[in-house]
Amino acid sequence: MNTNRPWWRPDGFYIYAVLYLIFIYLPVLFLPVFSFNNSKYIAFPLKGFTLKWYEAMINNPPMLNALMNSIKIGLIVAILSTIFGLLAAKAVTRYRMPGRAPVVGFIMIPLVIPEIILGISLLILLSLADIPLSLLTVGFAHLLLCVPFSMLVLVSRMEGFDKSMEEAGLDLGENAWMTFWRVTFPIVLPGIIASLLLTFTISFDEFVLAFFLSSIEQTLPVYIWSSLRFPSKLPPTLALGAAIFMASFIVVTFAEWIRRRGVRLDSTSGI
Amino acid sequence: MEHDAIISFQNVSKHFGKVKAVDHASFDIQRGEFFSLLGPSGCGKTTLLRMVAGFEMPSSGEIFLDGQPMSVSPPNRRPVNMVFQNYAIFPHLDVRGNIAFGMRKSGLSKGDLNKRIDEVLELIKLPGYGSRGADELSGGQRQRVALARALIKQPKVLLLDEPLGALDKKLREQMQIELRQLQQQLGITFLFVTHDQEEALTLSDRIAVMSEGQVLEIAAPSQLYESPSSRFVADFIGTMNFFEGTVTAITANNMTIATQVLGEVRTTCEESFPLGAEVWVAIRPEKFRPEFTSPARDIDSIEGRMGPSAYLGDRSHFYVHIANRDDPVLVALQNLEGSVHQLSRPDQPVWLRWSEDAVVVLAKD
Amino acid sequence: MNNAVTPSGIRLELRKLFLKSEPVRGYTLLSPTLLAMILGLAMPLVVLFTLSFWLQEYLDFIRTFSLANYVEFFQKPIYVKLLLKSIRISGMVTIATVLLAYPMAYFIAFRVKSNKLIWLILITVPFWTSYLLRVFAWKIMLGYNGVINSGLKSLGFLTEPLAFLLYNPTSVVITLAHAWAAFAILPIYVSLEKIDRSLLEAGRDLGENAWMTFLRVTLPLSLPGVIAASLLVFIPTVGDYVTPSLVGGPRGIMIGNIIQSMFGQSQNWPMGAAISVMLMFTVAAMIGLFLWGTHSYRKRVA
Amino acid sequence: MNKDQLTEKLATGKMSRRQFNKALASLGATMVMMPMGSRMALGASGDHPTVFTWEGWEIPELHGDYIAKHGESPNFAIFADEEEAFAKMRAGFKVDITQPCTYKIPMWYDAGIIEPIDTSRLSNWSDITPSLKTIPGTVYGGKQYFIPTDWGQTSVLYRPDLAPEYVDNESWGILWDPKYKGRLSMSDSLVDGVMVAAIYSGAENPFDMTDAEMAKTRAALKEQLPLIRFYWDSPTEVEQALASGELVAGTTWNDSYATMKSEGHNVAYMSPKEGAMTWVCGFCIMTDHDPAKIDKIYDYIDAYMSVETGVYEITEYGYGHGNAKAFEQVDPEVLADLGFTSSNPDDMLGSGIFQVAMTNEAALQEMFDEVKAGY
Repeated sequence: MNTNRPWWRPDGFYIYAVLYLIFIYLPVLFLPVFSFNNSKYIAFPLKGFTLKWYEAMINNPPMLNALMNSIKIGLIVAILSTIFGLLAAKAVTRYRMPGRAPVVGFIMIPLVIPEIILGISLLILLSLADIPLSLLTVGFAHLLLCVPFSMLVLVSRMEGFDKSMEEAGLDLGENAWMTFWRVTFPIVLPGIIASLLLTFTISFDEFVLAFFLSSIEQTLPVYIWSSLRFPSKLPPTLALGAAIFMASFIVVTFAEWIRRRGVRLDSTSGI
Repeated sequence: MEHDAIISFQNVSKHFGKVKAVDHASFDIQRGEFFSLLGPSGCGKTTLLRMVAGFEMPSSGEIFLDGQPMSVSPPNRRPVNMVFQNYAIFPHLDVRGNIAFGMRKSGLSKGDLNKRIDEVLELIKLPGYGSRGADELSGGQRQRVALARALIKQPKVLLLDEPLGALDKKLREQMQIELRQLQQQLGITFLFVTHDQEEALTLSDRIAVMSEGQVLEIAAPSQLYESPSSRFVADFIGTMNFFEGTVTAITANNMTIATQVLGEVRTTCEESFPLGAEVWVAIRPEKFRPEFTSPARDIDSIEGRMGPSAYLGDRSHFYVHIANRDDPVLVALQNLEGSVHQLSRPDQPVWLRWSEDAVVVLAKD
Repeated sequence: MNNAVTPSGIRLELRKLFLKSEPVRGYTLLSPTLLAMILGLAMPLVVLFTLSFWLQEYLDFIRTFSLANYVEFFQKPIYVKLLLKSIRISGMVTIATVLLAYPMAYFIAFRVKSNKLIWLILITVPFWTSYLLRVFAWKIMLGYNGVINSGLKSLGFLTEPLAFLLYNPTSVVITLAHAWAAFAILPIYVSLEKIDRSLLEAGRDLGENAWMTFLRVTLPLSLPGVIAASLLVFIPTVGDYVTPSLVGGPRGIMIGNIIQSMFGQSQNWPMGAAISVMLMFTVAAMIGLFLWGTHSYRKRVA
Repeated sequence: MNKDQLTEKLATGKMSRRQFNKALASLGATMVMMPMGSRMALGASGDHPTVFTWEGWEIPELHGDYIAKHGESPNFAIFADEEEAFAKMRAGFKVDITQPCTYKIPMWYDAGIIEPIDTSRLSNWSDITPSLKTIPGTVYGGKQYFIPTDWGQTSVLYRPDLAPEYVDNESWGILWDPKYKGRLSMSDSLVDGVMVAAIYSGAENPFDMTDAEMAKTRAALKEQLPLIRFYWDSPTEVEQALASGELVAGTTWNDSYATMKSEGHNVAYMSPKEGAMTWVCGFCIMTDHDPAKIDKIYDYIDAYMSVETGVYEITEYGYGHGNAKAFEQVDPEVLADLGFTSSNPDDMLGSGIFQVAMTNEAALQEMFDEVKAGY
């Protein structure tokens, strides 16, 4: 396929990709723009440059605390739900199991059940079990929500990845765990990365469950949602959003720079 | 269990739900043998192989590998290695990485391991291919890498699951020779699964013919071909002409069978059939000698008419119509002197002759 | 002789069982996931179903079995109408999102050679800013004095801002299609990525043009990803209520808003539960239909 | 191994699985420990009560006396609206203090989740504006179940430059003016939304309507629906839209006026001839509070009732405060800028319609949902 096409003569796909990136970035790029705007209100025309929203953001410990909470929960949930999803995906794609379809259906239920019901019922469950609300309970709820996402992504990767690869790993003397680590893991790595990205994004952005299952520690969406009551709190939040956005961008660029300096890390693994 | 058996199947069965994939298999494979499992697809040969590898567990019975029962051994603890049908080359590793995969716990130093890999690459005739990626290899090369990856482990038994099925004919024949040489050179027991009878005959020391989960016969290729023990085996290995008959006389060394088509057929008697038994008389196509003049004696011969023929290069196939028989009899002839044209005139009368020891008698059930 | 009762014998038997039985191995792998799900889901489901057969009287539940909520669901036109509206909107969102995402996923899978990870992250980064902020961002884009209106105005195409850009079902579709973009691209990418390149080349060798190769090889092989993507977008958006209430305008409510208000302002949890049950069944039925349809498509192509 | 080495080794692929596993394990351990660490950093410890309140009402400036006495703030859990808060508590969430508004008190009382408050334990009780102490639905059997601390108005915020004819004719009617089709907004709630329609349609007591009045309210809502740009969920939305000119008028709380004015926007806050609505919020003590924390519970409420808190709330948030003395401390000019027409809170409170509990909220909500769905 035409891999050697010079960048100044892009083909349709390349043009499409750029347009698509514009579509997903354009609205988000207004966050930084308005985070420097000297007005509480997000509206044109711009009123002049200011850094005061960033100052307000830095001097807003509850918001930063909420941000940290969300990052923590997001990372833990992403890793755990990807592990759970991977185990489950392997089980249902690799073994002949009676009751496979109902089990899969059961795991998918969090996708169909309205979040407010999941939130309220989990809260009832927790108060029956006398478990106090904390970030852990939020994390558990997010885990329930994320596992189906993770599993769906990974099942679609595992299906059609040849089972004999894993058998070859076993056959060559590795136990199940090492076979997983040395064969399955690298081959499903694109799926794992996609799952990590997705589940982190879900958890990081989830509001309803986090509201019902958090106590005195908030996550960022809960903080932002409740702080909309005060318009003056929006611009610092905007500054935070812009900062997250720019920071992720810098991290990604930096990571890419590191990678380019290093040797060809994984030329054949598909990622 | 015989003394030198490397693998011993004892009453091994495997069920998938109601399907009996393998039904009470009991036999031994000797150390150093090239042993083939042959049968049509779905006969259970791959399941049997996978049970040796440990990917499937017998529903009942036990497999002994070098005297050890295998029912508690996972695949990674068995002294066997497998060449998979589709080779299962790890896509994320290069050739060297694939070959080195199983050597993690070998205790070899890095240098020694590299030397071993180079040796094996030499063995499979791919020196200098170590840094190729899996997607940069041809089918034959993948097959060699899969072989090397298994052989470097120095298994007690090498399992091969139709490894040549995906190759074209020429490459397949070349690989057959190489495989045979490799096996003799290394002295490792090969357990080879195939549905290609010619391949099995070419390669094997012994062949187990399987059908519908059952092992029908285990024998050396020549015995399997020359004196099969059942109609299925006779039919599956090569081609065979079958005629119905009844045993009419038995002497110490000879048996006479009356057939409607061939008349009285005499044969050397190896297996004992009772007088009056209904049997199949089977004669291989190449055992017929066509003649175009009426023979002196009418015993051990039959008159027919030439039907269609097929030129196959090294040999030709002729279909001969015989009275009292709907299907023509198949006759194969080496194209020794290019005398094909003379034979292939349609409707020409022809007499087919055979010798006594060409006749195989099979029980009719 | 029977050593099955000694501890080591029992271990041996268990081990035999483990190796022998695929269901045992499968469920062992599934057990952590299943355990978490049973812990966290069985209860909500029981609560949900039980509630849906109760009735609410001011602050108390009438705990006798009753089908009244379900009868009301079908008797009052509002519920079915909103359910259908929600399905229509999230169906449109799903189609738009998946159609837009496919070429992008294809691009990353087949055209990007060395830095795919970067592309994947590049696609998810916009979604690490808060959802609410992104909704505000869309309001900036589509709003009265927003980017599009201001742009068109300054170019002289408009004298009065276009009001129809925001606060209607279309803006809900646009906002949701944007919000769920990553959820469509990633699964499709994952399934495209595993397609053996030689198959595509084989397709070309057989004399098919690029488009036919796509239709007959690539698309069927990537179908699991497309299915996953469709489900990942469709299911969560059916029940969404935040987006419609923020950008949908006065008529923008969907079934999720009703459920929300049943558990909040209306203080009628049993009715809310009954609506949720109906929503779940409808969605499950649609998924079943969808999977059945794609399955038979796959069979036909294969 | 430090972080740079880690990245370097990962990038060059030189890291062994064992090292990687070790790094992963330590990362995991760190993350599991992190929530505990940050909680300690917050300084909220187990012996403080938990206050369930609105975002923005938990800041230290609003309970200075408590911090002075106990060295740190109590614990806060945040809600965005009282319905969600109520649902959360009904499902089992236990807190010590809540901060709802008056119209929710009867329901919470009926639900048995709030308990009587011993006003003699509150040193600032005598300074509370008298008319706030007797709001219907907050006193049962002579016992105070609610301490009023915050109040404000719900009225129409509008752009006089875009709707000049309403400057001298302030009326809820602007929200039904077809001239401004698509440029109007109302709160997406019963008390600040549907009640407006009830007032506009002439209900005698909007909070306790007859069936005929309900029907008229419904008709008013239906009439208004095509004129509405959106129903707002948060003041931020409506203020944004008023600032950009997208909206001409919308219902808001009076602090929106103060904020927008201070930003230099041309807005005016109505005193509608039909009467503005007055809301009052304050504190309840929950029945399942931790008995061991009762002293601190009273300390917190008392601190919030103080003059200092009042002044801060009036000047910074633009809301009224329950402590009458607080108004005396604020410059009348500042008060006027904030939209307070008088320095005597009783004057303002008397002119408005007090928001009290609505009878049959469920039916009202159902009606509102149906109207929004097009029925």
